[in-house]
Amino acid sequence: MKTRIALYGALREADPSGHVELDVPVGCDIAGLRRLLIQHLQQHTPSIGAGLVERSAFASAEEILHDARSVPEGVELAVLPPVSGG
Amino acid sequence: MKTRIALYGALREADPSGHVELDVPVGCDIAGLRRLLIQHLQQHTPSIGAGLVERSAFASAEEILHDARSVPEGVELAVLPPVSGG
Amino acid sequence: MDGLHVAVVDIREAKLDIAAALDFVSDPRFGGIASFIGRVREHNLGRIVTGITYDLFEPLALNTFRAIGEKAREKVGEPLKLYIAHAKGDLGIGDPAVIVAAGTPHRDEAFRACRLAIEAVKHEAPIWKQEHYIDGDSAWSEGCSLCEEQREAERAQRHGEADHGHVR
Amino acid sequence: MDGLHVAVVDIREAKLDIAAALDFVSDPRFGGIASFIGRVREHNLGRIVTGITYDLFEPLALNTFRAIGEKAREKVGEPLKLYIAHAKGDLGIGDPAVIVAAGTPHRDEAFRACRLAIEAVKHEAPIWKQEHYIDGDSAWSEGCSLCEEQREAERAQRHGEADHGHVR
Repeated sequence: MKTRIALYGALREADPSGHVELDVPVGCDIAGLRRLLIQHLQQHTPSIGAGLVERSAFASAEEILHDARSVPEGVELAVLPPVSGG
Repeated sequence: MKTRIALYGALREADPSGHVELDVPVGCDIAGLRRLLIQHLQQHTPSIGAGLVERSAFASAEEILHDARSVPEGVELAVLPPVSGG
Repeated sequence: MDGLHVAVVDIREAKLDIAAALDFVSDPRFGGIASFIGRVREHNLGRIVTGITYDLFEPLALNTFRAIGEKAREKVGEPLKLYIAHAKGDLGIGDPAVIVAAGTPHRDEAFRACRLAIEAVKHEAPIWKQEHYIDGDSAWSEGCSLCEEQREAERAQRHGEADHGHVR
Repeated sequence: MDGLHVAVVDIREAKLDIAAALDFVSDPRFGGIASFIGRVREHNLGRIVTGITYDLFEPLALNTFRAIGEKAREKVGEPLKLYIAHAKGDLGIGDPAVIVAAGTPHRDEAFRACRLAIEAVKHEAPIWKQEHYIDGDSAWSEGCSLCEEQREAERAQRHGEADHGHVR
């Protein structure tokens, strides 16, 4: 399935559109999604290191999704680099 | 010497004028002044207990005067009951 | 001390002004501004309060506020701007009685300076509060002695109570 | 939660409003109001800053602010009013980036709620800061990971540093 991931903070530089779209196998968990995003960026935006994605969280509009969670179907997700508000 | 003492807080009730004037022997210290004030109030305003004066501090406009200090000459002092600002 | 503003404000002339306090402690170097406003509330110790009269020994209160500023600078370091103002006279419910604001580069120093200053205003400045109750009665609040011999004992007791409070 | 106001404010539409925050947390029951304003400052880590762009994932930021409100109520108890607002977009030096205000009957609870809330906003909310420097360069700030596996390690390290800081 296609999963759309909105980009924030330093990860916005991965795509000027503000999001990427990944092909995600059914049943894939967030840890798998993280690996897919790292591969995608290695191909398309090698300037963004894997370390940044490893320190980033995935989230829906409601909550952070931890590594063991399944990627929800038909929901736009967001990838959140380390935060620095205030 | 005559020493004028301004009254604050609950001690204002000791005299509607807002101050008392005591006859203080030369060389008297603040501890002595405290005893004189307690005597004065026992005569003039017995409703104010000695305990309140014992918990009160004496001060000039610049600083608190502790018990061992001499009563300064020609300076109006203030007697400060326990404070409750803010 | 530069960067320190202290005031006693007669309620008949003006109200305490939080916007002025925040302006005073602002600075391009500062990322953190912590402030505290103490207001007259409608209950105390189970009684309905209709107002509070604040009595101050003004020259010593201002001297005390300045000394608090010096102590805050010693504890949190430079740069720091600090504003301390206390109202005087007859206040109604909701009226601000005291304002403290502190500006510093980072937030931890601002919080520490603000807290230290309000605690010292409450425990060390010559200020007295007379509460007026709905039944027409009035009472001067019990407070902290400024008499050195009494203070140590009272301070020890106060800290003891605070500790118990935290453990609950 | 009643008594909680959370907002993300686009700088193109409005500035953060401290007066509105203080109004919101005021209440006849409350004697203490503690507030914090975080402002853009002109230096960071030795570089001259000309402005900051704040990026937020808004729906989750608002959810996080609400969760912070619940946590504050759990920690300091009732009654409490809490206001949390963060700016979004391109801010200049001195512009307020975040405002937190807490109102409670007594001052200790107000300070604790305010401090707890600003720490949580800084460490837990999906907000990113891009600093712009006088030489034309820009950089996204290093921050706190929201990824659970990373967080524990980073939090332990942060606390270690804070402890050292206090000992100095």
